[in-house]
Amino acid sequence: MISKSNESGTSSFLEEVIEDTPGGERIVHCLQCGSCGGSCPNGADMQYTPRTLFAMINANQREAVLSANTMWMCVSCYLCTTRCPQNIPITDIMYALKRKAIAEKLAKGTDAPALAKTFTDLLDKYGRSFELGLASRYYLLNRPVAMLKMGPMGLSMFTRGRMSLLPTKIKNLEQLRAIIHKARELGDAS
Amino acid sequence: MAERIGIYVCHCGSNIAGTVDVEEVARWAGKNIDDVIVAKDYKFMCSSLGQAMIEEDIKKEGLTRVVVAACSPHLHEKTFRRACENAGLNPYLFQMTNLREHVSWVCNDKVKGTAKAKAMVAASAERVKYQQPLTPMYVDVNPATLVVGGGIAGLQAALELADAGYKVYLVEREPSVGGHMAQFDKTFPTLDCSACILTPKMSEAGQHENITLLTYSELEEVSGSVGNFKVKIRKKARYVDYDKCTGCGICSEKCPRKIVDEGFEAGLGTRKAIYTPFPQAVPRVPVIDTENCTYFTRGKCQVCSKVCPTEAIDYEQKDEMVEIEVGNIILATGWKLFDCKKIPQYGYGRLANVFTNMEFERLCNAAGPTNGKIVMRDGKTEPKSIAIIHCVGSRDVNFNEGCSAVCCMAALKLGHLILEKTKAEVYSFYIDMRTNQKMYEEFYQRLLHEGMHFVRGKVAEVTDAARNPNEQGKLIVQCEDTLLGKQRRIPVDMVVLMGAIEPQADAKELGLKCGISCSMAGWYTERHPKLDPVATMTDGVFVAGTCQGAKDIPASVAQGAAAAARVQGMITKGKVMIEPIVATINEEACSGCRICNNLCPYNAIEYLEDKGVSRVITALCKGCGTCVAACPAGVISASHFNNQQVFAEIEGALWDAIAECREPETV
Amino acid sequence: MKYAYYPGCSMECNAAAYEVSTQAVARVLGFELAEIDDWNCCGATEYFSQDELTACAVVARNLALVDSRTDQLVAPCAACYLNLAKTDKLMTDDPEMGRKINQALAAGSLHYEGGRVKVRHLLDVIYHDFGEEKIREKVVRPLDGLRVAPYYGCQVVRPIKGDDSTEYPMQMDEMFTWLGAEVVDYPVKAHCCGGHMTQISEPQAFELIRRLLQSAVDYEADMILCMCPMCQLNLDAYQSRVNGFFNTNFSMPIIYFTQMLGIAFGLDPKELGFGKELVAAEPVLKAKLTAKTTT
Amino acid sequence: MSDDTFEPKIVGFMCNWCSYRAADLAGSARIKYPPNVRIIRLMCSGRIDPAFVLKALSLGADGVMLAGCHPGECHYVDQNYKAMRRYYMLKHTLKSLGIEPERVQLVWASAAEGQHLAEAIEKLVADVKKLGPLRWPSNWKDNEDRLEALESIVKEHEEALEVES
Ligand SMILES: Cc1cc2nc3c(=O)[nH]c(=O)nc-3n(C[C@H](O)[C@H](O)[C@H](O)COP(=O)(O)OP(=O)(O)OC[C@H]3O[C@@H](n4cnc5c(N)ncnc54)[C@H](O)[C@@H]3O)c2cc1C
Ligand SMILES: Cc1cc2nc3c(=O)[nH]c(=O)nc-3n(C[C@H](O)[C@H](O)[C@H](O)COP(=O)(O)OP(=O)(O)OC[C@H]3O[C@@H](n4cnc5c(N)ncnc54)[C@H](O)[C@@H]3O)c2cc1C
Ligand code: SF4
Ligand code: SF4
Ligand code: SF4
Ligand code: SF4
Ligand code: SF4
Ligand code: SF4
Ligand code: SF4
Ligand code: SF4
Repeated sequence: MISKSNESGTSSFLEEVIEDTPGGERIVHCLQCGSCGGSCPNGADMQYTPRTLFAMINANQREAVLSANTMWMCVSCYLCTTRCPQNIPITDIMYALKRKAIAEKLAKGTDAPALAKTFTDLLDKYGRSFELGLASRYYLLNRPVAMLKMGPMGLSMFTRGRMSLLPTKIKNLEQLRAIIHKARELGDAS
Repeated sequence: MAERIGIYVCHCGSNIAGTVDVEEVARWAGKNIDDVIVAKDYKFMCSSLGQAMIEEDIKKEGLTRVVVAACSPHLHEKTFRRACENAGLNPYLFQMTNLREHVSWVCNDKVKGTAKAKAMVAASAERVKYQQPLTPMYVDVNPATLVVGGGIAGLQAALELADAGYKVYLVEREPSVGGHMAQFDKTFPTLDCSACILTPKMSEAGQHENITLLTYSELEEVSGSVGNFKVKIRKKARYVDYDKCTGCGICSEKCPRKIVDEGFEAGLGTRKAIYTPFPQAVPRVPVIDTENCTYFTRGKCQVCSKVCPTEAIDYEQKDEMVEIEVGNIILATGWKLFDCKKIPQYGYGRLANVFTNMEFERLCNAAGPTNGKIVMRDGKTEPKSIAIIHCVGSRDVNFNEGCSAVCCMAALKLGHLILEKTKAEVYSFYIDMRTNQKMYEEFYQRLLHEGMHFVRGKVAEVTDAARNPNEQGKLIVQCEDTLLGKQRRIPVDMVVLMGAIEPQADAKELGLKCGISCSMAGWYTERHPKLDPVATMTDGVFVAGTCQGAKDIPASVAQGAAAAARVQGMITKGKVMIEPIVATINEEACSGCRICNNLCPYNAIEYLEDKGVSRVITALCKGCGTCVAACPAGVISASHFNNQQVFAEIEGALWDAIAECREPETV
Repeated sequence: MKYAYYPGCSMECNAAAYEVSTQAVARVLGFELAEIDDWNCCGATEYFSQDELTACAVVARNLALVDSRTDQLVAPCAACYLNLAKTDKLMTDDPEMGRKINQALAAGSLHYEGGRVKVRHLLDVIYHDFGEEKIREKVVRPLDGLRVAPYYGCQVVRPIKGDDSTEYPMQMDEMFTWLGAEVVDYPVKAHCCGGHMTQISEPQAFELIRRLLQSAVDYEADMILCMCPMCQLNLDAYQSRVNGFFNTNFSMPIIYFTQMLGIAFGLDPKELGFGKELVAAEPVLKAKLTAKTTT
Repeated sequence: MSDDTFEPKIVGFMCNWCSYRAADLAGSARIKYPPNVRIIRLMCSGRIDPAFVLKALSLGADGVMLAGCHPGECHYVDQNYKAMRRYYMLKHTLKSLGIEPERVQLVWASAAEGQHLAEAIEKLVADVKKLGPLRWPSNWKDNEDRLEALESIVKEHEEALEVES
């Protein structure tokens, strides 16, 4: 159903998405069957279902796509992907759209990018994730009210020894950082 | 004496001329290839004017060899051979170059395309010089025909031929003919009663003086070729004497062993261990299912033999091999249903009230297990709502990429039957509504009018996991209604899966026995998808009905009739030409090493003990050429593909490489 | 038998019960899990939503650190398993990507050849490498009478297809019938637990959690067995919040499958990390598994 | 000749029933592939004499494609197995002659596999492009004798091979 159309005349968004997703070229085979949106555990809360998003990508509606909540509602359950009758890597396309939305600062009305950022910052710092640190820093920075609600649960976790106060660090942090640094550099170059 | 070659390069409108400079190719060939007397290009070589041009040149210019550079020899080799023959030139002195399928259609670059075309024309021209006049063999066509598969397509083909006065053997592997159509209650779009229109054909086939019915039988082996096939058929033991049995049915009635009928009744009904699949079966002679018969499994019972009034039961019966000779074969082996368990999220086999389309056909059938009452799996509750799911296993690259062509209509038919027989709400979940034959769209309109609900969206899952009280105890169909762009959950009592129409599991194997191939999807490949839909690449083998691709009953019947017409054409003509392409051994030079002897797949090579040499039995040889390539003494020669011809062809194909090598590097 | 082992961050603390029970079960079955020296976090899903190349490089560091004498890497966490397996697959299937990742690794003097290590989830290892006979052999306390609901989640069964169904996986189901338990065949066993939604948008996450708990209750399960720290956390730690949000009263213990394997093998609940779950399993175990010990 | 202008000349031997029809299908489906392969039709891949391959190479071909029906689907029962064995033997011969065996490739393509055949052609052309021109021998006339000698080597191998079965 999707054919390459390019209303604005600039480089097509469809081509970009294909470029950014392994196996993304399958997207042009979408039947608009809705199996993806029907399968999605959060489908009911998506502004646009995945298939609608694909039609919008095809229509080159770049900004509308990247500011949609769809990919932030995606929990990576892969149900849509394994059920898609056209083998379209839907979940991976969601990841590609997330990256694009973050890079272009179009992610709206979601804390997900902030969470992701907090998480990766911690990882870069310690080499391990740190749940208490993650929870507190993320909530303090982004959702102070929710932090209060988290309280009792955090406490029960803590009393059962399931939350540590101190982060674990890996030994060779230098090495990890060098790798991360190089990867970012390579990523920026391309 | 040098040969006089004529070369004809075809434009095929713009098909070839678009990517190959045909005029240049003709000009070049005329100038550069030795012995070329005429080299022309022409718009459409296969047109009558094109053929006339060749014929005229043969006569006027005294051509002794002809090359036509046009399309695939599989399309028009015969056409041009005939033209040569008309002008008095032996047809085997003609060679065809495939510029269309192998050059212009696969290449974008006119310069490179033209270069490739030149090399291929050169190859043909070099080869044609060494071709030898051959005399095709003509063989008589045996007027008897084998039809494999007794569904509606096979029945139609068999009856057409039999009515025209020719002998037909109809082989069916089930105990009765009828195929899938026998399982339906009504047929779309007119809603005729399936049995009413099918049964007369079945009994006619059963009684026709020209038809030998071989039911409960399978094709074992096919040998020979067009005009004269020899076919071995295995008649599976029925354990009932075909001639003695009167079809009274007492044996089945009295048989104490009852089992679930997974075949005809699609698992919804039962049958006995000795049974005919359904009351109108043709023939009426029952078979014993030895896997379930108590006598065969435990050595006790024999009730059937005691009650049979004609002593027709024969527990000692063995499979029987029948050998028949026929001139042509029609394959009409139909389709099989997709295994709906392969899509677990639809719950078939796990959730009791999920049915397949074929199960549902039996539920609707007045002669079916519920006498046509639509009830849930418990056998009594009438459903209040039913969901019909389209495209189950079709249009899905994980299963069958193609569309099954009939299930949209079948879904509408089932919807109509439900609305007619019950008070249930009916939902159809479709991706696209495909109703594109005569009166089909009208039927869709009728269902819209009758109040069937349509939801556009491929169902994601069928579940019994209720999320709220009104879903409790129901099957919930979850999908995206793509016209609303919203996820929906619709609770229903029953779900019908429109499973895909798939090729038979043994289609490939059977095709191989008859020398024909299948498409990637598994359907038999026709000679030409538009212009020769029932013939195949193997002369004398035809296909009809759904074994060639998913289709409805009208199209299956039309193909059955078309295949019969093609066979009648062969029979009326009386003779067919056999390509004179065979191997011969130069006995003088044969060392008698016997390497070739075991190599031939047709045992066409015999060893003459007295002379100590080998010899090809021409009648058996099919000309594959394997022995030719294997003979260490190089004394076997394949007519029309001998070493000299192939070497010349290689040389021609590489004319430019040879030219480059000849020139010293320094130039 | 010896496997390279990638525990993942959660196992250190939040999922300590999974860690101790995994090690205990390994001892009984007789295999060794040799932890990768100085492994780092797999990046969860978060890294992949930001920068694919860096995410892969971070994961690939772990692959590169796998002892060159082993080619089997076991991960008990579903998310870690997926990230490791996905990275390995990407590096195998897409040489260009593999080259770039190795360029990054080279900055830390490391190298990894796509496909060198076979990344496996713990369930796959126990199910395939030991199998019915060996597991039955070790059972001393059959789980008769206990109704367990195996929960597989998404990341192990779907993205990288193994030999189990992506819709109705059966391997844990089978394993628990070997142990004598009554396995509940409930329809949502491979549906989503909410993943990181709990931290992004609670209403959605709570609804996903509720669906799983409700289905297990509808099918009268005594407990849900899981194979991923994230799933356990969502279903267990958030259960009381879900109850508050929907006004429900779920009280469903969420236990790692290794913990129950340990019980069937006759180990002491204490050795298996019982007691760390927020919804206590003890009452259920007491009620259902009355000292029926066979040897 | 520099690498990017080098257009290898390749001869393709295809059986009448499957691979030649696959090539026809690639055409009817308008699948594009490099125009380097010049196709010669034989009745069966079993007809492919290793001498054909050597002849083609000795005349200046840079590569050769052999194509037939899939094993188990030969129109002539199982002659393609013989083609396969000859192919493996031929590869040894080529190696001993110092010719890269990748220049000669065997593919199975059913009549329905136009796409598959086109891909195989693409691969062969790319592989041969990487290897560069063969130019064996640049002065072809003087080598007629050598060719004959080669043919006899092949025959010997072959004899040993055919006897086995
Ligand atoms: C649910 C459903 C409802 C449908 N309803 C309609 C309808 O209302 N109207 C309509 O026009 N079409 C309908 N169709 C389509 C219809 O079923 C087909 O068009 C029709 O059955 C094709 O007939 P056939 O003879 O080609 O094949 P089949 O009916 O499949 O017959 C093939 C026969 O060959 C036999 N056979 C197979 N292999 C061998 C072998 N190796 N040796 C010997 N015998 C063999 C089989 O046993 C069978 O008897 C429906 C299809 C479905 C799935
Ligand atoms: C835009 C378009 C594109 C199409 N493309 C394709 C395609 O790509 N592939 C495909 O398979 N199908 C295609 N079709 C369908 C295809 O055109 C028909 O299937 C096909 O033409 C039918 O052939 P016919 O012989 O039945 O009828 P026609 O082609 O209509 O031939 C009927 C002939 O009968 C003659 N005739 C009519 N009345 C009389 C009379 N009273 N006395 C004597 N002679 C008479 C007419 O002059 C005519 O020559 C296309 C159709 C359309 C509209
Ligand atoms: S499931 Fe696949 S084909 Fe269907 S609408 Fe979604 S992306 Fe398109
Ligand atoms: S992978 Fe994401 S988009 Fe796809 S079904 Fe799961 S949550 Fe929805
Ligand atoms: S001969 Fe073949 S190529 Fe020429 S016009 Fe006819 S169909 Fe076209
Ligand atoms: S009882 Fe005898 S005659 Fe009657 S149907 Fe059975 S076998 Fe035939
Ligand atoms: S022997 Fe008995 S069980 Fe078997 S078919 Fe006859 S009556 Fe039925
Ligand atoms: S006919 Fe309709 S239901 Fe059947 S496969 Fe085609 S579109 Fe789907
Ligand atoms: S292989 Fe050749 S030489 Fe040997 S027996 Fe056969 S024909 Fe004679
Ligand atoms: S050409 Fe083929 S069929 Fe004929 S004799 Fe030789 S091996 Fe047998």
